[in-house]
Amino acid sequence: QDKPYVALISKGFQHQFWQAVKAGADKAGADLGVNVTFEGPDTEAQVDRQIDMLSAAIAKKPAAIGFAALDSQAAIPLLEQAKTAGIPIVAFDSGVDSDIPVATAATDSVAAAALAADKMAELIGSEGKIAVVAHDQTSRTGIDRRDGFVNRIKEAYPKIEIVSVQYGGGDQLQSTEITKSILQGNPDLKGVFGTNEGSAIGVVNGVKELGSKVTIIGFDSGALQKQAIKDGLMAGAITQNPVGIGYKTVEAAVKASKGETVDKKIDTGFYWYDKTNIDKPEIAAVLYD
Amino acid sequence: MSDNFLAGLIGKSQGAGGARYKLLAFGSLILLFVVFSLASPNFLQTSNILAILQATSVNGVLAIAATVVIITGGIDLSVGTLMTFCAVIAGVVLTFLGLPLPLGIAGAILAGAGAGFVTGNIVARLRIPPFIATLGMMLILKGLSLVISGTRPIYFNGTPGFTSISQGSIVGTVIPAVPVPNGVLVLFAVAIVISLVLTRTALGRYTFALGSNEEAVRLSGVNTRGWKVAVYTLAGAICGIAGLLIASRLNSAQPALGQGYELDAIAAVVIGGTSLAGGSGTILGTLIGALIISVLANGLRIMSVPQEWQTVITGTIIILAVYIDMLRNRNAS
Amino acid sequence: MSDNFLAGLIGKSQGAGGARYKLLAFGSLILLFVVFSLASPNFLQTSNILAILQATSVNGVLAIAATVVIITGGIDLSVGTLMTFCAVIAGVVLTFLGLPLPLGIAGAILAGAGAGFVTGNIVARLRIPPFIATLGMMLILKGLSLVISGTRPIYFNGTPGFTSISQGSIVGTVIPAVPVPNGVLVLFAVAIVISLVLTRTALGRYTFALGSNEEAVRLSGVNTRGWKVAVYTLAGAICGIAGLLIASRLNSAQPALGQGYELDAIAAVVIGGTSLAGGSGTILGTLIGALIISVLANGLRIMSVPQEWQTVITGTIIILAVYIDMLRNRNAS
Amino acid sequence: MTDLVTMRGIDKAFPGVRALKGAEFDLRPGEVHALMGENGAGKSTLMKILAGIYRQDAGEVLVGGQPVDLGSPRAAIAAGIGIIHQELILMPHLTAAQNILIGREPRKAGGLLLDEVALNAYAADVFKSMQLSLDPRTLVGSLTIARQQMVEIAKALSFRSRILIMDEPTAALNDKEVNELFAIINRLKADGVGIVYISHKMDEIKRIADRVTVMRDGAYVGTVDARETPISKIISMMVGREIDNEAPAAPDLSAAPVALEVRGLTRATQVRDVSFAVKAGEILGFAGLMGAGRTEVARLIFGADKADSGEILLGGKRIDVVAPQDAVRCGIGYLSEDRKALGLATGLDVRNNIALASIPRFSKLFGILDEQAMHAAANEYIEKLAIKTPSDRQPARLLSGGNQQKIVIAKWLLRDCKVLIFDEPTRGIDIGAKSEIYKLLNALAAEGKAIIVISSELPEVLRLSHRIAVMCEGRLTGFLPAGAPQEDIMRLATMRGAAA
Ligand SMILES: Nc1ncnc2c1ncn2[C@@H]1O[C@H](COP(=O)(O)OP(=O)(O)OP(=O)(O)O)[C@@H](O)[C@H]1O
Ligand SMILES: Nc1ncnc2c1ncn2[C@@H]1O[C@H](COP(=O)(O)OP(=O)(O)OP(=O)(O)O)[C@@H](O)[C@H]1O
Ligand SMILES: [Mg+2]
Ligand SMILES: [Mg+2]
Repeated sequence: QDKPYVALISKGFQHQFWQAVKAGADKAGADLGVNVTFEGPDTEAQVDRQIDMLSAAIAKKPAAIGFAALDSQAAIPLLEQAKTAGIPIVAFDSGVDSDIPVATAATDSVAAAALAADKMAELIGSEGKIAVVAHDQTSRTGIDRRDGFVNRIKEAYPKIEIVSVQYGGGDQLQSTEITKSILQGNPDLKGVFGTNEGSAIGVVNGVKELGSKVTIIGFDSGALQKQAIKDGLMAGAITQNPVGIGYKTVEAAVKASKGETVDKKIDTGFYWYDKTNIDKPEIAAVLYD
Repeated sequence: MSDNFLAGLIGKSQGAGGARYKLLAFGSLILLFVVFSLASPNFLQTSNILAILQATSVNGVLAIAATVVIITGGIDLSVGTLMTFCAVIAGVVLTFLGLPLPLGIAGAILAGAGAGFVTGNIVARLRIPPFIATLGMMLILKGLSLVISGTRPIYFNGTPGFTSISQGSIVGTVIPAVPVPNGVLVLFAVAIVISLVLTRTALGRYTFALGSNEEAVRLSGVNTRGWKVAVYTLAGAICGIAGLLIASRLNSAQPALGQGYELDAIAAVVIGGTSLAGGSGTILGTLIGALIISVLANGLRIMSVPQEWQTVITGTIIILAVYIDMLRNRNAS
Repeated sequence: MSDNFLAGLIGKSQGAGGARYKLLAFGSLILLFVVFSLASPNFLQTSNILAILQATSVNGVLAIAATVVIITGGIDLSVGTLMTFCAVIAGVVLTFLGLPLPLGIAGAILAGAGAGFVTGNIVARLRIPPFIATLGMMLILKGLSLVISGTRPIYFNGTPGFTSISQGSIVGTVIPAVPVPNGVLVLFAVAIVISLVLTRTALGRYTFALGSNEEAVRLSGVNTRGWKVAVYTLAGAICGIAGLLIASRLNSAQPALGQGYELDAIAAVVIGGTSLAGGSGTILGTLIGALIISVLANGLRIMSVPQEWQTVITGTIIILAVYIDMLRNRNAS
Repeated sequence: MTDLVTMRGIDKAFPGVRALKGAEFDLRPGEVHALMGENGAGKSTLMKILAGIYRQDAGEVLVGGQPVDLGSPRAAIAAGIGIIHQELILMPHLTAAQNILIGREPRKAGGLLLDEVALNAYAADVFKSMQLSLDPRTLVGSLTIARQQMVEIAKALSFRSRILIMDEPTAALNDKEVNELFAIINRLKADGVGIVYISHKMDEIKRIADRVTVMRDGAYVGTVDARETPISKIISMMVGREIDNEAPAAPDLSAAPVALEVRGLTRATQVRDVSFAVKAGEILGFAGLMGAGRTEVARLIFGADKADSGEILLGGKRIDVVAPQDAVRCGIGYLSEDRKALGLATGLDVRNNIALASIPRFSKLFGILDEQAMHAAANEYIEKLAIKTPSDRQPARLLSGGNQQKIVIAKWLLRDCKVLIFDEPTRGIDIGAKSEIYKLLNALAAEGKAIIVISSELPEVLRLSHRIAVMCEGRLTGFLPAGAPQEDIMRLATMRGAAA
């Protein structure tokens, strides 16, 4: 009952990525002897729902709060309120435009997506048409992964043409239909990048149903994606370290609540994985089902 | 008699007098086909037409479930999450318990019927307005799907035949040129069966009667509560079929999916000419409504229209589609 | 009459008559307060109560807009994305064009009224069913918000007073102990004004009359189309206010937000005792409905219930809340 | 003096129906001009054209000698034409006063706000002038159909039109209210208002009308002087034949078994301790003033409402009726007095409305319906009751009022009940069909069915009943034999606060 307690407000909770973050956070909670709660809105568009969650979290007077901001500015008044109440904030997944958070544990999404672009270019021979099935048009990760990928292609690979960027909301079925339509409209397509787990699975599904041969690059992890890579349907994917994000967020939060100093920036890293390295222990450790 | 069935399938079934078959939005569907065919050479290809049909299968089946409820004058917001719930139950039966495929199929459909039975009782016996009852069920089923699955997808890798429920093609083995996916066959089978139920059986008759004037039906000595429960149970069972289709298509039960699907389903119903006030409606209309939604999405994507404009255009065309066909019908009569 | 029979059952109050105020779900709201207060000491604190009210402000205003339309027997699915559209217009006026605050406020409300005017004409003149008309508008406005904003949030950092529309506290400057946010005052102001409009003005009278029996109104020589357009225009203007509230709260216009909010708004209306069949309803009921939704969300969060269970419990309580108050009303009469 | 209204060569077709074929009509100031014809003859359609609700396909309408285009209800109102609709068209969620003044609400605060006080005062005035005691603030949806009819009349009067159309205004009214309405009509006449009066009640025509125009099958038959023309002549103009309306002699029921017995039936103040018995083969008439509680007794027997106390015995055995389905299963049928709200499923076609209470009979394996048999059954009654419809697939809502009433009667005739309760069965039904229905009821009684007829038309109660029960304020105040004088009935019907 009297265990200190850390509230994590994430960007979502139903998706595998966030469940992996939660798993890491829970593990840290168990290791460090704190209770952890984890909450997030249904979609990454619901900025105000997240604000309401943050507000309820502050009312509970936790030892510290971990916060993955859907918008870099919208929550600032509440963060100030938390600061006044003496609740330290640790930002995770993406930062906020404020120096209130004592630390930020995040992946560099732009760099991660640029790596996906390089891999794509390598696999299709640096020329031809490709498409992007993104998960979101307006969320931070959606924008960063799309732009990281698209800009890298534009800068470094002039012979590659991105014919279509469409958004499936991370919904597997919708992403499937989008992929099929793009393939129908562009029979000579050479590659598709799916920007998160749901999108990537949708791309794999759509390609499989149409029986096309295109190079697929995914993002994040999950059982179907791992299977698709093993089966050779997907060339490879970028994974972050969600378990690490969750763990390090809670770790930093606990430290901050005790008044200890923490690193301002915690880079949790990202990795390329494909058939060749998927079973290596250092990769297997950052993958999740 | 077959005349009556046809009326049910195509016309504003009850009371249209068999003479005038007013098909809301059918003309618009044709128009969309023509426009997209001209706009992109890739649109009118067998593989794309099959893709459109495949894309219609899940929403089409959900829309059929919604149609039945809407004809009684109700509304069903829970079709999307009930679909997911049924997919999860199939996952529990097949993957967690490792039971054979037919039991998984039965499990999903029974789970749907069971949930529909609960909803029906909330509506008919507790007399909660259908909007609230199904909103509540929507949330309950959404939560339960996450709880039961442990907030993670359940995969069907251990059940080899499972993906062919939707993705296989019985037709393709006979006529290789037209590999119509099984999911599409399921959609048509459900459409025909439910059309027959609506036009030829006592359940169907009471469905329309309840939507027309429930009190008059009650005062005719009909057990209106019982029949209403039956209608919701039927709708639930149909959602179970949708759950199997989507799970088979994704080879997994995705517990987070489903919310939001009810809007597409109800939209298909209303575009198809069924009135939300109840008492009228056809399954064929609903199919056409569902097709319009898929054709629009597919065509705009094929043309690589930027997505924000896709949304604007879709909204406009939905309104226009209904308007054009209202004009057509008005002139015809 | 069966209509009226039903009315008796679900305790439809009659705004225009003002005779019996059977308030659906009021008892349940009290009950929820008691339960959560006992469950967590953090619940019944001034700051948390203010947070609940603040959380209600946007949905409450949207629900008021939805109420007006629903009383006419229509439905408005576009309230959520119209809110966003208005927020974006405020962003265009204040941030892109750099005009002063009052113009931004006027711009948002006018944009809302304009969109409502368009919807009203689609419904009343083209005679498209409200469900389709507002579904179409929902998509159109969603797309336009993204197009106009360039799919990026618009921040209001250049307009210093903007955040205080919702976040500031005029009350707090007078009574520092109870810093009721201005957004809550706006909600109450809108509620009072619209309540008066509904009960005291011709527009209100026709709103109820249209929902009760549109044909009767038309046969009495009333310009039903014109009044219907007026109702939708009013609802649109109210959405404009909601747009200002949410933009001020987030200090930004978030163009992707909005879809899905219509369901919460309509749910608040129906929980508040307004019938989707039209002809009856009260703003007070809608406020209570919106509060029930916020209190539930807040209370369950405060109790740290796992999120998937929150969903299940919310669904159950929504059904129970309506049921309990139906029982209460039945016993009372 | 120019005619107020002249209608010439009016044609109007609906899909599948030619409702009017060269119909003619004219109306003079200060007269009551009755429009007569069988159910479906086109009376309401012709008047809806005059009220701007429909537009004629051919023909012209002159108001005050000038050709006019009555393209909308608004235009008709502006031309001084008011109408009392046959099917009540009111807003149930609004109060009586709000209904009456819809579109013409008194305002205050410079037109910004509604003046509810003035509104209610105005309506109260109208009610007072009609001798009607009704709180203007009552919700219309909570009123009985008779009172709703009075509101509809009040609304039409409040327009102070020069031309007033009354489409079966007395169908739901009792004698007292009819008298009050006639007093109003006489006052309006004196003011020079022209009144079109549609009714199937012959005695009313004699009492109030100056001229009579008869229509048949949408066509004009002729116009005659109301006072000088014998009723039989008018009837034969309407139906093209003579009607025999002789009541058969009451049968001897001394040996017949009791079919239905009711003991101590009570519900709040509406029904107080009502006990009676009906024998097999008997027609028991129920008389009483408006609100006497007859409908409520029927609803309690049928399980449509819940009784506070009392028991119901069928064939000597106590039955437990909690819902209409229980009553129907036991063989009790109830024809409700409000066909639009409680009788007809307006969205369904004629066939399904007639079959609505008998669906199980037509269900075969898996609940599949035998449409052929339903079609045959529907057609049998379409013929027997002369229901005017293009086919049994016509949506019920498109039929004329009287024909809709015949459909709900057919529904219960088809159901083959042991006990039939008919509440205002001939409301809106033409004289020819009425006598057919009387014959049918007599035949059913002769087959051994027990029949209860509730009617506000005394002649009907007297013509049909073997025995008459009278109610007042929820109590049964007495029984009278067939052929009892009207005065006796009225005495029992006004016996306040007394037990039987
Ligand atoms: N909207 C409509 N659509 C189709 N047919 C109609 C419509 N309105 C009326 N009819 C038909 O027109 C004919 C005339 O109907 P009308 O209502 O004028 O009869 P009526 O003389 O008033 O009969 P009643 O005495 O039963 O009221 C009937 O056969 C009726 O079925
Ligand atoms: N829906 C209702 N709401 C309120 N009071 C009602 C309602 N229906 C009936 N009553 C009241 O119940 C009592 C009995 O009415 P009931 O309709 O049974 O009388 P009735 O003899 O059939 O008269 P009527 O000729 O009006 O049909 C009356 O006092 C009436 O005012
Ligand atoms: Mg008529
Ligand atoms: Mg009665």
